[in-house]
Amino acid sequence: MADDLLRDEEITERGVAREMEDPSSSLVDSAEIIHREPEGEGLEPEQEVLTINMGPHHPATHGVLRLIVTLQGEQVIDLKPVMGYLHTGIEKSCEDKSYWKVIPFVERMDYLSYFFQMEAFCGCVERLVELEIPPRAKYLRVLHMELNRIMSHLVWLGTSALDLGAISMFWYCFRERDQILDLFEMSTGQRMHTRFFQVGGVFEDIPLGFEKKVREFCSVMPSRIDQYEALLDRNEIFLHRTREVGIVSRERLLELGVTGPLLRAAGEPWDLRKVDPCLCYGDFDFNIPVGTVGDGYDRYRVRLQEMRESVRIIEQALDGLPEGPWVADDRKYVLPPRDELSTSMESLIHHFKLVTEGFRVPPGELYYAIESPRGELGCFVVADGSSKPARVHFRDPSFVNLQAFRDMSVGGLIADLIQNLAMLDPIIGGVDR
Amino acid sequence: MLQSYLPVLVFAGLGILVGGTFALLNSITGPRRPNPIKGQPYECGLPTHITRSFRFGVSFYMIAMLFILFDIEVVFLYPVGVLVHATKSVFVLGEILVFVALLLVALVFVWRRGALDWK
Amino acid sequence: MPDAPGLELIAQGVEEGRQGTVIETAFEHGRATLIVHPEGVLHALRWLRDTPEQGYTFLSSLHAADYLPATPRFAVHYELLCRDRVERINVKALLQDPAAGDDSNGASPEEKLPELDSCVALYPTAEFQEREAYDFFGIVFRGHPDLRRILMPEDYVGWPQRRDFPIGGEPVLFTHNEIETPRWFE
Amino acid sequence: MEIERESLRARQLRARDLLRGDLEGQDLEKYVEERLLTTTLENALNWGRANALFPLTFGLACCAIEMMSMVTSRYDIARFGAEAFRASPRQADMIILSGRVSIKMAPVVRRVYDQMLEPKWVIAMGACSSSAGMFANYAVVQGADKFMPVDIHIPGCPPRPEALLYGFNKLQKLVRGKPDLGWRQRYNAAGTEEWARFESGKPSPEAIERAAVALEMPTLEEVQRERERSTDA
Repeated sequence: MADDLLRDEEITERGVAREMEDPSSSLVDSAEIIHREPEGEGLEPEQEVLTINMGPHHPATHGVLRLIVTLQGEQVIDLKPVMGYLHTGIEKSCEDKSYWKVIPFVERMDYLSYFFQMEAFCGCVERLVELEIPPRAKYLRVLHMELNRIMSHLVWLGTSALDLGAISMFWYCFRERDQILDLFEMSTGQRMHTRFFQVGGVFEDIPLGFEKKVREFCSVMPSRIDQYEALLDRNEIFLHRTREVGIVSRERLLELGVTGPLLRAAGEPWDLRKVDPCLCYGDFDFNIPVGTVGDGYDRYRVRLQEMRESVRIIEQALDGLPEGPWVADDRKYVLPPRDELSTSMESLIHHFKLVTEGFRVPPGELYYAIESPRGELGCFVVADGSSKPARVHFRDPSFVNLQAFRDMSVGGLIADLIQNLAMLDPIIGGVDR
Repeated sequence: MLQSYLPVLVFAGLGILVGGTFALLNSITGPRRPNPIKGQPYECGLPTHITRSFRFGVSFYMIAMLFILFDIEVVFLYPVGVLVHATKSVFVLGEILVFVALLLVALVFVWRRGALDWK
Repeated sequence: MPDAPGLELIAQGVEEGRQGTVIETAFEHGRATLIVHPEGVLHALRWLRDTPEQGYTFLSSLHAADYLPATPRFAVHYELLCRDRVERINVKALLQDPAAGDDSNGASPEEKLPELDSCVALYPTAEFQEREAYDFFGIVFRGHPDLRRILMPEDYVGWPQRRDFPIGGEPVLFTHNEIETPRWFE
Repeated sequence: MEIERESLRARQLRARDLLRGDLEGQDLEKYVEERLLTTTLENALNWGRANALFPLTFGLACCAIEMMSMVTSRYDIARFGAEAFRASPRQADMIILSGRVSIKMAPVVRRVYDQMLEPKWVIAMGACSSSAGMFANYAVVQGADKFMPVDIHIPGCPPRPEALLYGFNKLQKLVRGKPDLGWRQRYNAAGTEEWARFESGKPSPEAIERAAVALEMPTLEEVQRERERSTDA
């Protein structure tokens, strides 16, 4: 399919001359072209039904999600999400990479919560090989995951407030996001997709000044959240747009498998960090914000409060950060330290085997779920004894939560449809994998 | 008499001049390279079947009428602002308040009848 | 997690309802797996959901996997979760590949696909996930409200995530394979 | 404005067609129109275009988040006059392909590009849109320049906002008509060989000896000879 796409060239004054041909004669969109016979004739004028595409290229769909919306005036009668416009076949690519190299692939699925994807995959593989990671690595993982949760909620708050018209929120939220990315850059070396977790612990210990910087951030962040709330909480337009809109009952949400802030906003206190604590979430005391009505405003309030809780968790993680190794020292799965290579022979052999072929995982399969900013993120790995996973599947929360979008929006107005999609916070990279 | 209209005419002339030059310049110097896709309506990047003869629902018409009604009312308030300052008499203010009160009654009637909320 | 004896009890409970559903139970890495015959999947799921003391009312994930060298080639996994006791159980339905004979990968139109009952009636969350399993592995779910491809283009031929489907893509352009790579002359 | 080798070639071809009278209709009118514009007006126009490029919001994947942070106050593309992200292709001058283009999305990207008005430019941001990056598989188009002309390729996954700004500055130079030469033009290279070709296009023997010795690499002829041997063996 890829090689028969026409290579198009164009004469422009850009200095490079290319001849012009009919650009997309062979590139008809294979997605089903909606054949709409003008069905307006049969109905009276006010039942004028129109089916349009809120298509892949749309400012308010938070990525390349396509919604086929059937409208009657402003009322949404029917809604059909069409996905796959960002499908990158990550799960297939992971199958021919060794466990060591799968981590960068796995991070790029839900590109706003990359630390959670890494933790889901590494946790699953660590349980397959029964490798216990040292306590310092656990604390460092939780520290970075909570920072990532705040960053993910900030990007959500910025873009959804932008959708509802509060454009200045975008600049404030991204100001804090940049601070968090500086912290990531300091400890891991990269702003996004850091590949900081590895099977057996963490890639590198945090530098000296990192703890001080994180404490500064934690002392500043609650006041910044107060600023957001001061901007939005009593903003009449924001309240009218989000109050009593897109309400779905708790039972229906549970039936649809929705998890995360959407479920908690509907009054169901279900958070995997509290209920089934992995890593060292058990050592921290934080509470789970739970809404009552389950409308757009509750979802906004729940996520704001979650940011505050994450700041508390980070402070407790920093206080209780244990000393000691930041990666397991089981040489079958973890690279030996560099200085040992020149002295001991078997660490050289381990190093060589790990680097060339990667570690082998005994046959088995496991499903391991953690709480990502959007809900339950599960990683299912099938190992067939070789050094490459036989199957990697991610249960992405956005993919499952999108099924509730239809119940939220049918019957409402278009403006409510935009608001529901903003408050649902789908990440299309995670939906399409 | 013509004196007082001169600024308005100059202002309108400049406006047309600037607007015209930009539009003209654009059409002259802009490279024109029509292709079959460019003419079709844009619907989020997918081929579309919207026919030209699209009939809007009646509720749009209602909202449009109400908007025009109250928008013209605001237009009337502008010259009054200048007049009140110039004549410094309370009578002009009273007159405009009556005008606004009348339209307020109309607004309350429309609101109570439920024409404002969308159905 | 239901421990090993607990899993055996569950297996017997399912067996009483319908003979021959449970083929085998596996308990490894602290994960209870109930390997079930594809015809008995709905029965097992309904039993696990409706019996009061089980209470597996939440289907967190439904995904398929292709174990090519193994004879029952496909497997559909149902990750069930009991939210009161926070226990997870995995129901695994093994599926033979009817088209094991001919080697065409989904090319022939009347291609025989592995079939299974759809559990959307029991767990509405399975709708998208079953469509994804169909889209990637060609597993047909009988009774699914609208079984179409969800992530691949509608008219895509072949089932991409099967083990025998080539991974595709282009080789990286180096000096030694320069000539073979299409359009290297740019 | 030094003349590019390729564009010189294209202009020679068109001039020959014009002389033979083969050039008519739309091409003729365009040819004449280009000749009419004096270069000073051209420079003024390009200067205006370069400093007011409106990008089209085309966030595909992770690079879109870095593209969004380019608009914020810390990296601030407003300094270069491009913070007005237009949603509709009719009002946009430039499209930033930020993310991986899947085969289902390629016709949509191509259609949106066609519906943009001239003059238009394309930045392929990140490794995924430049060359499908690490996703060499069935689902991703191996590089956006397979189905649309791309002007600037920005490496990185995701590239830092500063890298995007640097790419944007390169695009502005290109729009002004004085593009920085890519590495192929600078070193006169055609494929991926490691030595520079000279004006004549054929690498001089000493250059090849020097490069081969330096890199302990088989020369192009040896590679071809050994390939013939392997094909007929």
